[in-house]
Amino acid sequence: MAKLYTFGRSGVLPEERKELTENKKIEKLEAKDFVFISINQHIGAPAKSVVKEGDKVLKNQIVASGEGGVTSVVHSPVSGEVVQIKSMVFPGEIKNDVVVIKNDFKYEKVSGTEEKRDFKKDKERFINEVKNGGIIGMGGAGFPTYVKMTPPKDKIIDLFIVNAAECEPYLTNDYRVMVEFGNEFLSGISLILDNLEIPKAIVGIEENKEEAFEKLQKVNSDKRIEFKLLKTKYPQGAEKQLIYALTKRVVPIRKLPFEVGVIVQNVSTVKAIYDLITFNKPLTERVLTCSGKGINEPKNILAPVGVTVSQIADFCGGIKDECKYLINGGPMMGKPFTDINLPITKTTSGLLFLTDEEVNIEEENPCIRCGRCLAVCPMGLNPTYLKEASDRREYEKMDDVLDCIECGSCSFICPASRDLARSIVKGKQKYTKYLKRGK
Amino acid sequence: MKENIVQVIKLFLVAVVSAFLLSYVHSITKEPIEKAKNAEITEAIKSVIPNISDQMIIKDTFLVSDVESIPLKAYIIQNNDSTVYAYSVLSYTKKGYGGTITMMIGVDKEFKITGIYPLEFSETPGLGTKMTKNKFKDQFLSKSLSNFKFKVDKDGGDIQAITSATITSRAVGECIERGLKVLEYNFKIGETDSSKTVEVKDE
Amino acid sequence: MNNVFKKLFNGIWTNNPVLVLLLGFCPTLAVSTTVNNAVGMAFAATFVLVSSNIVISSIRKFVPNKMRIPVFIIVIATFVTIVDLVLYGYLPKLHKSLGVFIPLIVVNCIVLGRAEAFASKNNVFDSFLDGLGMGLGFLLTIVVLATIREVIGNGTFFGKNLFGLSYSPAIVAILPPGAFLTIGLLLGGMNFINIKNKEREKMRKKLEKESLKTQKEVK
Amino acid sequence: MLKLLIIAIDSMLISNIVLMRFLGICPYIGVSKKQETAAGMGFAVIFVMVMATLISYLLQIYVLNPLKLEYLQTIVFIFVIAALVQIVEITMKKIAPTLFDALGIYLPLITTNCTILGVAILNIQKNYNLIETIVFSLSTGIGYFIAIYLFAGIREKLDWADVPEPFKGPAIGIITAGLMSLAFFGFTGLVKM
Amino acid sequence: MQENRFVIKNAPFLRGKEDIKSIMWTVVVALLPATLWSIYLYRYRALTVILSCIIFTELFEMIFLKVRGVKNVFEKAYDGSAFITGLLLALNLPSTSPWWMCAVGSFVAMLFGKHIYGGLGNNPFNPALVARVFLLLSFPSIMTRWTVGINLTSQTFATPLGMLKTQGLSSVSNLDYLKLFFGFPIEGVGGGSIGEISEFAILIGGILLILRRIIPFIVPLLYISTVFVFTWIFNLIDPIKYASPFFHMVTGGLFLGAFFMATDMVTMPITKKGKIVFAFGCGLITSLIRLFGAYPEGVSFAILIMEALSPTIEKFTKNKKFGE
Ligand SMILES: Cc1cc2nc3c(=O)[nH]c(=O)nc-3n(C[C@H](O)[C@H](O)[C@H](O)COP(=O)(O)O)c2cc1C
Ligand SMILES: Cc1cc2nc3c(=O)[nH]c(=O)nc-3n(C[C@H](O)[C@H](O)[C@H](O)COP(=O)(O)O)c2cc1C
Ligand SMILES: Cc1cc2nc3c(=O)[nH]c(=O)nc-3n(C[C@H](O)[C@H](O)[C@H](O)COP(=O)(O)O)c2cc1C
Ligand SMILES: Cc1cc2nc3c(=O)[nH]c(=O)nc-3n(C[C@H](O)[C@H](O)[C@H](O)CO)c2cc1C
Ligand code: SF4
Ligand code: SF4
Ligand code: SF4
Ligand code: SF4
Ligand code: FES
Repeated sequence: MAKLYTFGRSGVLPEERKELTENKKIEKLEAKDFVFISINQHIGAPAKSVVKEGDKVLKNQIVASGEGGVTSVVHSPVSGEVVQIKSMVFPGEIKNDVVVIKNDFKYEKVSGTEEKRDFKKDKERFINEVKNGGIIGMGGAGFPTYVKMTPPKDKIIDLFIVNAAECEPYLTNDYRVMVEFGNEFLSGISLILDNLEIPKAIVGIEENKEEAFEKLQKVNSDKRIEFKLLKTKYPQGAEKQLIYALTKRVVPIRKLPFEVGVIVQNVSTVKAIYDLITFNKPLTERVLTCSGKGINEPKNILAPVGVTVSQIADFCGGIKDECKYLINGGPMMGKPFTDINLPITKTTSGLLFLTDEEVNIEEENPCIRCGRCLAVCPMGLNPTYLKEASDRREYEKMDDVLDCIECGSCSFICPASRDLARSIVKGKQKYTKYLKRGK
Repeated sequence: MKENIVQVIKLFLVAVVSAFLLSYVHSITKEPIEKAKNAEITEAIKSVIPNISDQMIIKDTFLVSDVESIPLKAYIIQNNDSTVYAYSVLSYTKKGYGGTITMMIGVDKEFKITGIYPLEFSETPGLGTKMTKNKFKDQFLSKSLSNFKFKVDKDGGDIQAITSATITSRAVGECIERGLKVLEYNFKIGETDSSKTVEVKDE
Repeated sequence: MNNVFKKLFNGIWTNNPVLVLLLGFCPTLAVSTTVNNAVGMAFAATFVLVSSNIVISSIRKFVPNKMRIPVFIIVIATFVTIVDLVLYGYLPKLHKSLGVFIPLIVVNCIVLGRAEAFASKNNVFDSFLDGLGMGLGFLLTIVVLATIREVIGNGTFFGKNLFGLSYSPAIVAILPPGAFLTIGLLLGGMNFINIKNKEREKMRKKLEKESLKTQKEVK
Repeated sequence: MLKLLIIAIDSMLISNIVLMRFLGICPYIGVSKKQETAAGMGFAVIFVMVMATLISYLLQIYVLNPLKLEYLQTIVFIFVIAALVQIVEITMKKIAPTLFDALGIYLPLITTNCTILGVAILNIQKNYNLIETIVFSLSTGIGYFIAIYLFAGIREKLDWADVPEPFKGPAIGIITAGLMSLAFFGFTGLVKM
Repeated sequence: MQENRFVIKNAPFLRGKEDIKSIMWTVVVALLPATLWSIYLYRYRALTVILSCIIFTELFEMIFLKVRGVKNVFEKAYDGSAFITGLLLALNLPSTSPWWMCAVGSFVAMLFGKHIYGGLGNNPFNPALVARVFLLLSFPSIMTRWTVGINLTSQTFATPLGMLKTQGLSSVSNLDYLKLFFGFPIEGVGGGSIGEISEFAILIGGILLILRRIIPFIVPLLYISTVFVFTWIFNLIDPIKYASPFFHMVTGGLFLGAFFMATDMVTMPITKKGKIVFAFGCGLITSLIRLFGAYPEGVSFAILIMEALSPTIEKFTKNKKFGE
């Protein structure tokens, strides 16, 4: 058996529950009458819409773009007419403007897009394409990819890591992409290595996706790409933990991966870059997993960004009566929401429809100081302490909240069912505000 | 400056008044205090030696214990015709459960115990402190070095140990034995050399 | 007369030096092993408190502000020494069991605290009352504490056996932990009563307001 | 030498000044909300206690006893302590300003802290010689430090505990002191005085 | 279409299976071997002590929960934590304890040990140990009345540690360590507290807890080995005066304390390094008390003293953050 890489003794082992969708082929979903394009799908400086009500738009036309260092553009997945620009509340209580486009079903494209093209190795142009193609991290965070690709001059990137851990339970979208689009995925890696002049890539895949691991290794011909099998453990896919697991390099506290010469990208991001560079196809659709016992037919879906949750639910055979929870993302880090008229975004890796049987969150009890949360925290924090400090706004004791990666391992393990991660995440917001106020 | 001087003078005045007051009180209480200082010892002696009358004289003296060469204080109780009525000794042991135990031991002219009185000790309340109870103390009455083995029953002696306070009982035995030995050594006629007496003070 | 009782009550209950002002814990805890000692200590402290309050308030105008504290200390220490000498001379047993806590009345925060906070600003009679009230408050607390400790820890009250021989007292009550735990409970009880009183007060005010309102409305 | 060790262990742990001898309870309760302040108070007490005990010892031996003025002990000692604290404050400010910054605020509190006077008097009662006096006062001070520092640690933790309303603050503090005292009984007899 | 059929709860939506109840009742199960063995040895005496401690503890638990205004008192009272406290208190008492002493102990455990601090998880000291030491200081003669197992006379004897302390090493030199370890009664030797008789039975329960990852193995291991090393050092220095380390292993409450009481997570430092310091400190103080102290046994005191140190230790043994 191959060596299994992992990041130390912390972390947790939730039930995987991937069997619901892991053998389901990716099915393509077409947009219906309306699509809803959120103009802020990334993190960083907000974008502004560049269209008005009544404007005609083509498929792949830019509808929103931002200025400043860290931002991104958004394209339309259909052609049609802008009927409204309205504000919507997304999971996590984030308010965003949404461009509502009436689909004319003609799919008129912006000229030159979605046509195969020859791309000569050119670092600057490559990064520019990535920027204009609206590529952002599809692993969850939505960090604009071109920014990752332009580290400070004095940092030399010598390793590209593909995050294929997919450690969240239920989710199988990355796995399906690797199985069904293996060649495209690998070419994507090669393209990135060529253009960014990186000598080596490692693809880290969790043990529970061994099939993808074997298959990719077989078809791969690029010597620069290495595959490593990771232990199935949450949060194996968290950036710093993944880097450590694969390379034993430790990203210093509050620093980014380029500090240790690494860029990390998610599988779907790599695939999106491949599509963009070889076919001039901006990011307007993504593969996501729709799963849980609360939906009739769990599926992996290739869906245009902007279709509504209710459309996806219908596509999957409808929501069952016993469905109680609706989650955007995986069950460990995903956000709960109630509004099925919300659209999916570039970062929606999963939509979960869960029942009471699957979710066992009990009432909060007092901490019995068992220390389990400390033991599992991949960042080495003291979650119970941070929760108390956060809840009480004792700012001078809260500094560590900034290091929390919000993985939820602490809440998962806590025998007293304490919502540690939630309090700490809130504490992070409070503390950030407090720091700003201080300055 | 002037203000300062006035202040200091005022403080001084208060101090003077206080000093006068105190020396006055001191002069009144001087005598009772001197008496009180000895009261404890006198009381202890009275409680270990029966029927002391006011005419009797209590002489105290330091005796060298032959065990550890720490001087013990002994008291000779004389009738008013200067004949010996009884002896008592302030003995100690360091082997108590809570450290040192000091006790007054009274004997008659035949060196038989007439009473014991624990003065200072830090035994456990409820266990070791049972040594102050008559039930325990009375077993020593009219015992002497020749007719009693001052060891607890467990160690083959004659002392009925207090239940669960063997250590205390053992220590009490040692303490009494030391006191008796010193007394006999110093005062038993024929065996003693009175030059051993270090210091004699009259009451 | 009413005023006098109010002043005394202030020291005994409302501003009880130990349980409310949190002063003078050390003698309270240390000498409350028996009710006898407790009463002795309380009287000694009350004597010092009352006499120093009287003296200090009568010389308060004479004493320059800067020299205030040293003068107070001399006055208090004088009375403490008097108590010390008198007890030694006439009640040697009590003197022995109170031990170092008699001279420590000098630094007992109750005495110095009252001299500074009250007697240096008020007339002789009020200062006398204040000293007496505080002294009684101290007496009450220490006697209650000592009663609990002596009864539980020794099965006696004022040295008299209460329960007969088959009772085995919980000795810990007269050991140091017992002192801390008991006064902790007393403190908690005092707080509890005060909290309840405050709540009741609030309720009453609310009700009064409401009834006023309704009266007005009726009119 | 052995006697010095015995004095040290006894006065630090077994007859701990706060938990067993009941001296200095008020500052123990009052200045123990944070561990840093408790440490500051602890150091200040150690410092003043050694100085004060030493000076009052010398006064007793060389002034009060020869003049037969023992009955002025209380009044003399308290004045010495008050003056000493003043002098320490002034000289420390000049000579060691950093130390003053750390301990300065605690010094005035100490004048009226009964540990200092108490230990000075106890020291005379125990008939210690000069070296024993130093060891006794130093280790008693350290005992004070240990007690207040550990106690402050527990109290900081109790800030977040769900203590019933009437017991919040000093009440739970003093009960905790009781339980610490209970625990410290384990040291009984480690050395015998 | 019903809009609000979805419930908002916070991520993570999956939670571990273990909860307070399952942890606590596992500890109870782990205590069963020692409990059953003691009931076999001391028959109805052990049974009455155990039952009265548990019943009174649960009773006071419910009363204080009610007084504190906690909702669903019944459910909270049976989360197992009070049950453990009651059981451990019983296991720490002599088999001859009268029922009213069990009641006093339970009261102290629940009031001063637990609820005055706000109940489960808030207490700085181990409730069962607080109660035991309280009783030891209060009723020293009852608390030192040890009988020999099986033989149900009321004749009392000193425990091996008591014999060592009061009669010296020679009195215990020919005891059979293996018998002591398995907890078989020895004529003329007091068995000790109900639960501490058989180190073997405790070890079985302890290993169960370690395997179930409820207690960190390092704490009992380090605790016991520290005692071993210290007593060994003194045994090497003066074998006439100090007993062999093996003697110290098989006597007294060392195993019970190390596996079940020092490991009370509520009162132990929460950090891993802190637990190591804690266990070492417990071992050190236990050895000191056993070798030099007035009490024959030092486990309860040692654990309580280290619990007083626990918050301070915690402060000085922070975890290293990843990347720091
Ligand atoms: C707890 C946690 C778990 C994560 N797990 C994964 C994962 O399994 N796969 C993944 O691609 N990204 C995961 N991420 C996101 C990565 O940290 C990182 O942002 C991402 O791999 C970067 O790739 P992207 O920019 O292409 O999204 C995780 C993040 C966190 C905080
Ligand atoms: C809390 C406690 C206090 C004790 N106090 C005393 C005491 O004051 N005197 C004493 O001799 N033994 C004391 N002991 C020691 C034991 O009672 C010891 O077993 C006893 O001295 C041995 O006597 P035994 O052989 O009659 O059982 C104490 C023990 C404990 C646990
Ligand atoms: C809660 C409770 C606490 C008690 N505490 C004591 C006690 O501390 N000491 C005691 O001797 N009896 C105590 N008793 C009384 C005993 O039940 C018993 O009546 C008494 O000890 C008589 O003992 P005997 O049977 O040895 O004569 C207590 C009773 C109860 C219900
Ligand atoms: C491993 C473990 C050990 C425990 N040990 C004790 C103990 O020694 N004493 C006790 O009163 N409770 C013990 N408990 C129960 C519980 O933690 C205790 O009641 C809390 O201290 C009350 O807040 C233990 C629980 C666990 C899980
Ligand atoms: S979002 Fe979840 S599943 Fe996706 S990569 Fe991160 S941890 Fe893994
Ligand atoms: S504290 Fe943050 S990083 Fe640590 S386990 Fe909890 S959520 Fe994850
Ligand atoms: S896991 Fe829960 S109970 Fe355990 S220490 Fe953390 S918060 Fe407390
Ligand atoms: S002066 Fe000292 S003893 Fe008095 S209240 Fe202040 S801290 Fe307490
Ligand atoms: S410190 Fe307040 S009386 Fe001692």
